[in-house]
Amino acid sequence: MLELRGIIDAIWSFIVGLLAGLGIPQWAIELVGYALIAVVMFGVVAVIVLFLVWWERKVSAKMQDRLGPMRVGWHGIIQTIADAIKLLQKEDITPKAIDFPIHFWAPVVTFVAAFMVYVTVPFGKGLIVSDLSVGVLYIIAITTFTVIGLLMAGWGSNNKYSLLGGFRSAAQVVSYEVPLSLALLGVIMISQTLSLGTIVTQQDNLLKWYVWRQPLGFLIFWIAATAECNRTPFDLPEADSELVAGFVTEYSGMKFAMFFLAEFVNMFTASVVAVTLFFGGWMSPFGPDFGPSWMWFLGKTMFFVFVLMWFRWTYPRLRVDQLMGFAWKVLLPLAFLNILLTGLGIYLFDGLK
Amino acid sequence: MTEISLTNLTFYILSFCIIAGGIFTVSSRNLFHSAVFLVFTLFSVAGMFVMLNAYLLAAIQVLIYVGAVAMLMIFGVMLTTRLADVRLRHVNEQSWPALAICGFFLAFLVYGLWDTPFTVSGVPMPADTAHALGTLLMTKYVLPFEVVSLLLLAALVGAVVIAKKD
Amino acid sequence: MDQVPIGLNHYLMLSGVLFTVGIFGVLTRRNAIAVLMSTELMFNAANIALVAFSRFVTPAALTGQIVAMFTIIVAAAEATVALAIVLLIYRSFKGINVDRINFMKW
Amino acid sequence: MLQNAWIIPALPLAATVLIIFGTHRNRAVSSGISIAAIVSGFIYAVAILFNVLHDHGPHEFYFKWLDFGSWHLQIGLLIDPLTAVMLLVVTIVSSCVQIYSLGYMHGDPRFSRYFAYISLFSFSMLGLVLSNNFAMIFIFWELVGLTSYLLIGFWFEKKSASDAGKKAFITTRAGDLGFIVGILITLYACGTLNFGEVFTKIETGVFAGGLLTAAGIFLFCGAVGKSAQFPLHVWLPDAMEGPTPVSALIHAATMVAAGVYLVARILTIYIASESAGMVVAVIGITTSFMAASIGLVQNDIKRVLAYSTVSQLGYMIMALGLGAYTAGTFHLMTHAFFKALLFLAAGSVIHAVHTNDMQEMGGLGKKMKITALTMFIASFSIAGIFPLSGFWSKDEIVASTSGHPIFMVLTLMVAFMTAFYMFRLCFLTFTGGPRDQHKFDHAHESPKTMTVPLMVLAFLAIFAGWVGIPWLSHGFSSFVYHGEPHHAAFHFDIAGISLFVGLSGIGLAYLMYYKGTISPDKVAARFRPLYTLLYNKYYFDEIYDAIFVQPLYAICDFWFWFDQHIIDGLVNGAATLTLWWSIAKNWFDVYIIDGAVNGAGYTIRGTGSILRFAQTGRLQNYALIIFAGVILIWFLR
Repeated sequence: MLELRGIIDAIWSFIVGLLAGLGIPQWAIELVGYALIAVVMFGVVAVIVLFLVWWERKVSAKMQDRLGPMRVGWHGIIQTIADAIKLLQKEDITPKAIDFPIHFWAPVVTFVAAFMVYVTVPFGKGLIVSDLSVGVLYIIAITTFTVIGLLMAGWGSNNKYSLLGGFRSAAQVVSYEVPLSLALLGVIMISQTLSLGTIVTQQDNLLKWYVWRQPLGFLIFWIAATAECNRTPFDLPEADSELVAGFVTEYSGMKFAMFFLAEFVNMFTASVVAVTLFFGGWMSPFGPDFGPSWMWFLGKTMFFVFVLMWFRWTYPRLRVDQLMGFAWKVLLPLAFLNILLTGLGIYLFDGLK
Repeated sequence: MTEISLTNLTFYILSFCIIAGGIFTVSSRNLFHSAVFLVFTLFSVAGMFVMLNAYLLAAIQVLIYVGAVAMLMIFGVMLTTRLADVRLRHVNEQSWPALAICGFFLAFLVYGLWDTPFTVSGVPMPADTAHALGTLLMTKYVLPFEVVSLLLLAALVGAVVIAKKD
Repeated sequence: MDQVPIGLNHYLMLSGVLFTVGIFGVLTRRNAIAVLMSTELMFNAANIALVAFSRFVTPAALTGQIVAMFTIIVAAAEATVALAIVLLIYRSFKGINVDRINFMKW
Repeated sequence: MLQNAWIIPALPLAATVLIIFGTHRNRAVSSGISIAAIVSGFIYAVAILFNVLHDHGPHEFYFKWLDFGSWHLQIGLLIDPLTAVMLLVVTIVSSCVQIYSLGYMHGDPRFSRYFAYISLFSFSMLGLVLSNNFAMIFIFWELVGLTSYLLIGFWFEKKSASDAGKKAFITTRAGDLGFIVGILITLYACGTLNFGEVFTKIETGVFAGGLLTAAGIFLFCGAVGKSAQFPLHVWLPDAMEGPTPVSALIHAATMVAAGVYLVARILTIYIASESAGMVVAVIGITTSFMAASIGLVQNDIKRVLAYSTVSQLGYMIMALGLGAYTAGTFHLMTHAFFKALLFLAAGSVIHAVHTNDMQEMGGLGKKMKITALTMFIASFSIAGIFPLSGFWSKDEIVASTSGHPIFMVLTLMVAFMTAFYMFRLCFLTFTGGPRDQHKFDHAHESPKTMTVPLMVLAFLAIFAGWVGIPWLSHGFSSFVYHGEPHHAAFHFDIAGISLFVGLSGIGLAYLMYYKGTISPDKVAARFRPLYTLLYNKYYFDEIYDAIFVQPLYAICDFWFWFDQHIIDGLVNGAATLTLWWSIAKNWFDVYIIDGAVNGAGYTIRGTGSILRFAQTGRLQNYALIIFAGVILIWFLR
């Protein structure tokens, strides 16, 4: 039906043909191709994120029994675009005492790293830029760049609140990355692959979703991912009631917008990973070819984004020591337990796959 | 052979990034800048690994070096340095002799490596090295693997013991 | 640009340059953390060489990649302990300049 | 059914563990658990009684516990009529006392702990009763002693209570030393500790003669300590420092009966060895007479009862010593009920007036009708008035002395004194006018949890003895017996005499303390030396202090002096010698040896002070030199 792969292939061959017809050398064509893909990916994710920002505001409004943005467009649907334009127009205030290069590059690193994940995300049947053989590891690795960005922001602002925010963020993300990676290991052990595309195709109906075999793993992953995104109840790096606004205190205008968008991209990423590894990705629950795959993907992902928003308006924020204690004393042993159980399960029911 | 292959281009760009990043890391006055350049260099090295078909290693490089080691470095910098630290000298008094000796070493190295014909195997690299690496780690190299895991545990405990306040 | 296909020698050269840069840092930087960073550069230089050998000399055996992997892990362990020591030094000496820590003499 | 009798002691043990480790913060749950455990035990004990009524024969269930080469220790159950009766007595009294304690201990800060201890005691006592060998009985024997110690010293903030606990513990330990010696003799002679096997050895004549007599006397030492017989009786009156329900349970009805139980259990030994049996009987009657005479003049209500207990235990021991197995155990059972009742009633009185001194009570019968009524029932029972329980059991004991005129006379005198002091107690407490108006005004009847157990026990104090009515075809004597069941005929003469003696004791008490016809003070004045002797309990505590405690102090002082002067002198002398020798050697060391060593050292230091400038202590200097050296070697290769 509505599979996009065909359309994209058609456009791609048209462009390549056009460029080759113009006598442009092969390497330049490849370069342009990559650039085009990057731009398209960026566009897709950016649109999704703009939608998410609006949605978050609507969801929080619903949960607090108010209306949220209503004025710009139908139920305020283009409010975010208006906001983005406003932010772009605003003056970019750079405080005097900052470490300028660090301060300048921090949002860029965060922003770029957030988007780099999407190289290996299967959006739908065939809709994947590059199905890396180390896809899962790639995602885990790239997401750590976000922290570098936050640390740079914290340091570069030369502000003690920002610095504290940076510290907290680094400690938190590094700590939660350990149970997160270990939780994903369960799925990897069962699926015998690191490639996201293969993992998705293995879960070709509702019963084969890995969440049924990895309930504990999913739980650990989801908690850790919430922490990785710096979302409530783990939003200590930017806890506005404690640290003003954490590492974004000294940012304004476009740079602030980049941090803001990166946060939403990360949120989307967490949901994407959850969906891909545990809930069958773009596979429909009823078999491989039931409805457009990208619709399934988006639907599932949006549900998990909604869960994240739901968390935010449900749970209070943790204390720092509770946060670290929880990661090292609860999640980590549980993750080890999960690996042991998975190994045992594979050993006992070999050929479970 | 007048066409520029994309592989060659990438190699030179990455080499430039690595070496420039390394030099900045070593020479930057601001320690935090050093750390950021270190991250940059390490990331470029990961890119180099991709060029060498070592995808798993590239991912590990990013995960461990960027995600853990560099983070630790930045942490260390943040804990031990203040932004406004004005340092009179960031290098010690032996920098000139050291530069001379290093230059000599580099010249010697380049001289030695420039035209050495290594016996290069023509066998192409297997596409999916991750699987093979995993198998090797669990079979042929299982002892070093276990030793390394023990080492990590020891380092973990050791670091906690050393750094904790009495 | 001369169109020589990129081979083993290129990678080894790159490795050598990076190693030299690293060792220069180790020999000259006064800050202990900077010294540690320089050692990381040296580790990376070695890794590039190892992986390059693995790629070009024994592509099927993967030995170089295995060793590089171990190097990375050991480097991580080393960084952990070394930074712990640096923190300890910072607490005891109120600074982490390497040339101030010269009590092991006479 | 029978082989699962271990459940009875296991229930209170489980209750103890649960209370200590789980529910000790919740008073209601703790006491509930404890009471539920003992009441379930009671129900089970009733079931066992019916089983045993059906089939008397000793039922034994055991398994090996420890192997010591040729012989082994057992853990096992022995169930015969005696066991069944004891189980019933212990569980009934324990249940009543625990329910009573709900009221009596109400508001105590260590309420839960109290119930844990009581349950632990029930476990030990039941285990003791069920044991099938000497080793196991000894273990439970000591556990019983421990719980007794814990409960006497339950209010350990009071120095007198903690002292009494220690006194009880140490005094009974003296008896237990004899007990364990007796056990070892038995083990040496028989090579086994199982009761049945030991008795077989005695019957076949393997275990006989002086060894058997010695074993009997030493084993009896344990009973002397635990049952507070002369001369180790001194701890029991002091043990009244514990909570009154504890006194009723442990120091009147059950634990002190353990000694009697032990003698009954191993009665074969005393029947086989006449002389050992005679020792037992003499000790018993001596204790009985002595304690009864002390009881005449005491003013502390609980002490009167304590001496009464000692006296009645002496009765039982005497009866057993004379071979009257049925009489002794029968009295043990009835005594348990009415003595527990007496103590609980006394506890009720104390609860009401907050004093132990009878001289401060009086006239309480009007205010505490149930307590007074039950107390009078118990007193009539202990005085042996027809047709209450005490009449039947005491009658059998008197009958058992029929071959020994001296014993009979003393027994009747004790009966007279018992009747007298019991009614002295009752009249002083419940009749006449109040002697302390303030306390009288505050007195009130105790709550239901306390009076209901009183009524249950009063019922038993009246009717429990009826199972032993001699002309009953299947009475107590055809159930609990040693050897052949003996159907003692009812001796009208003996019954008449003892009834007359009891009534005359009551009459005297009535005249002295109710009517006031004879003034007690005048009697006391007339027999001043005797009164003083009795009032001071024959000076036993003082004599023990003079004989044992003071000489011990003297010996300790001597050895302390010896230590200080002789041993320390030797040690110090050796030290002084060593010191002088060391000084001499020191001189040699400093000037000769060190001279040589320092000479070498100075040389090396001189060299080092020149060479040390090469050592900058800077890591990077060293690294640079090493690196340069490596390149140099490579280059020159």
